[in-house]
Amino acid sequence: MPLEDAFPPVRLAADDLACERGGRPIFHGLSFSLAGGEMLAVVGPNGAGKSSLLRVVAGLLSPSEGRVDLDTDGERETAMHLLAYGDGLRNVFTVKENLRLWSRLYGGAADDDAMHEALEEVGLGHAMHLAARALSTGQRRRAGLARLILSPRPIWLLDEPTSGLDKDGEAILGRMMAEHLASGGAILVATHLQLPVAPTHRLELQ
Amino acid sequence: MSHLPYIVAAYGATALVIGALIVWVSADTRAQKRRLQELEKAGPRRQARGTAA
Amino acid sequence: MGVVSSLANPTRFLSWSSRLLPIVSVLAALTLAVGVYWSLFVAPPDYQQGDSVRIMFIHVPAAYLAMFCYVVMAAAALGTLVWRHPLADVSARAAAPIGAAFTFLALFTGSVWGKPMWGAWWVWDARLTSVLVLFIMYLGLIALWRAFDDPSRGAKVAAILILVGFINIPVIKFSVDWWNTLHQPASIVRMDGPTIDPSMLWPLLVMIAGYTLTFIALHLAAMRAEIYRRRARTTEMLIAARPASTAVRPTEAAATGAPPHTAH
Amino acid sequence: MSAFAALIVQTVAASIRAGGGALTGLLFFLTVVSVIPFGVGPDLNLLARIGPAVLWIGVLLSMLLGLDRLFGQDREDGGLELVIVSGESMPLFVLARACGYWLAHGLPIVLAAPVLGLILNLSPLALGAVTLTLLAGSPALAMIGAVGGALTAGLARGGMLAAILVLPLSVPVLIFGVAAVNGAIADPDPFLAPFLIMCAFTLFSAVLAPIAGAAALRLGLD
Repeated sequence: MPLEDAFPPVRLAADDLACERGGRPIFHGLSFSLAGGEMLAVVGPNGAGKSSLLRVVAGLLSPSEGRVDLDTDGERETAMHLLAYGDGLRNVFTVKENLRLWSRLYGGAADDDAMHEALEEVGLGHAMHLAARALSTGQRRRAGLARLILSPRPIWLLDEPTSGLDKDGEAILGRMMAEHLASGGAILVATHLQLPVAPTHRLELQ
Repeated sequence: MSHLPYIVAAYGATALVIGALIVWVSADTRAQKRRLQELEKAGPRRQARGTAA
Repeated sequence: MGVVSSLANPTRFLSWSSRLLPIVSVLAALTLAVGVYWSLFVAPPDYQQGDSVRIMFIHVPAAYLAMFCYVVMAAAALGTLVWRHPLADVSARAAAPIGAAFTFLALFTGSVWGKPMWGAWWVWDARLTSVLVLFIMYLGLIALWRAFDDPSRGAKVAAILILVGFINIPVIKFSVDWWNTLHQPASIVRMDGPTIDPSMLWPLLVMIAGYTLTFIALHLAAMRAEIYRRRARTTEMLIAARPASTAVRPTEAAATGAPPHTAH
Repeated sequence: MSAFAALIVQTVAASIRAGGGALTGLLFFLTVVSVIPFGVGPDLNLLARIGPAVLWIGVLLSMLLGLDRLFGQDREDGGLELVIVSGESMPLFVLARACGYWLAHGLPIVLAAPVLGLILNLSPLALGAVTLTLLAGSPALAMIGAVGGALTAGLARGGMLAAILVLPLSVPVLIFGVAAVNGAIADPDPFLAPFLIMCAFTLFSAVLAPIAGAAALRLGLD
């Protein structure tokens, strides 16, 4: 695993966030702050609003109250990665074609060697030329992890990253998360399962 | 009064459509109000600060 | 913006609109009564069209309302997108069916009025054709609103379609007018003729006032219905769903979850 | 290759590959145009007169077919969210999708139009005029279609709804497109004026569509 150069200092903070969907309040009065090298785990039962929180932080959902602050050296817009249920793999394309498009969009390496290496690291080296349709759910999640490797970004937003991964996949995820934290990246993860890496902070949603 | 049938048709249709609008709006208001009362009876736990629009 | 935002509260809107609605309705009914009597029995017949010109008194106000209503919806669309006014989508959604109904009336009365003159129920006159396109746009909007189950999501997307449509209306009008001159059959009699002499202008203005008051009354009533519909929907969701999540004090370290909130 | 170009290539590739719909659009165009004479009758003079309009309306309808897949796929597989998080400008994303849609769903049909014009007994001059106006006008249909696709992304049967929303907005392009062709054929009528106005619409929609489409996609997610 090439030693990634460390990320510039980064800080992600939320101030008195509240979120409402279709008139139904999801969560409110929620604040946190997260610096480089730290991981915040958002835990809680289903429907507690964990995913909504991640989508608000990712800018996909506008909060009804409060705001999300992100100060980083680079541009605000290209600071985050989102790994969620929708893995963005188009079945009609091969794994390589899918990854190449995401690398172009996320400003990562798009040459064959880099892609092969990233896929090797998540145990999908053999699947590079397979059509995405042929992949199992677990393999699709691993392809998502490869996307994160190919375009290094300081902040990872992970929504139930362990779901669909087998033991081996979880180990890969754990290694990647530890590596990301070590190089100064921050992680906001929503999960109700055990995480391969212990979080620095925990935030519980009822 | 020349062209009487045309005038009657035009004014009649206008009265019909505006009348239909009035009936539809008032019926709709009553129906939603009734539904709101039924729901409120069933679930008193509505939030104190009034619901969002 | 103080006044507008203070009116923004749905509860306050319901209270002042319940007082205003009867007044506007009575005013509208009176104005229409006067206007219709004036149009049918007092105004002089046209030397060319005879009494069929009286249809103009209900055709022109309907066509004007069709356009006026779309302008109201465009303002509401800005309210939804720019000022995030809570009642903006309620107003736009309530106005659309009324606008569609008056656009239909404009088309119907226009073709009935045209029959004696042109001998055909429908003639591709420039104005009638533009109103027809406007009618399709109204129906498209209503279909788009109904396609969303959650009203708050449909609101913003519909607002965009309203504004895109609004920008295109002059373009469509210009194209249809130009298209109409291209295929100009010689015998078309212009709809509104030369300048209207006062004996016809006054009843027309009264009718336009009556139609506008009718629109305001219908629009207020439809907005009230929409607010009740949304309240019923929100109450239904609240009963079905669990109470709102609150962020409790985290178990360890520095994340400052807000202190436990009761559902305020 | 920039992200913009990559998105265009992706859109074209997705439309051309199996189940992509580009071929279906072309076959629909062939079918619609060849059905018309069965209704209107084999009178060659009549066909020659209404030929340009038939081809133009055929193109307009055929380009509406693939609209629900334009952004619907992105909504379903989470691709749209990834594009937003990537920081790529959304209007550029919509513009790329619209260009890809035109290349896959518009261009093949426009190139097939003159061939079909033969069975409608169009003169070579008319064939040339139709092709030229379609080349200049069909991008506008793709742009307006992209707005329709963005407005109805994620909706059940969004494609049909998109067609209803798009048709009124494409009336001007249709009017000036067919008028330009008739202008080229019949001498008294002008050709350049309507043609240039249609090109103006294409440019106008190429600016309006990405902005409106991006807003529709982002707010539709909210």
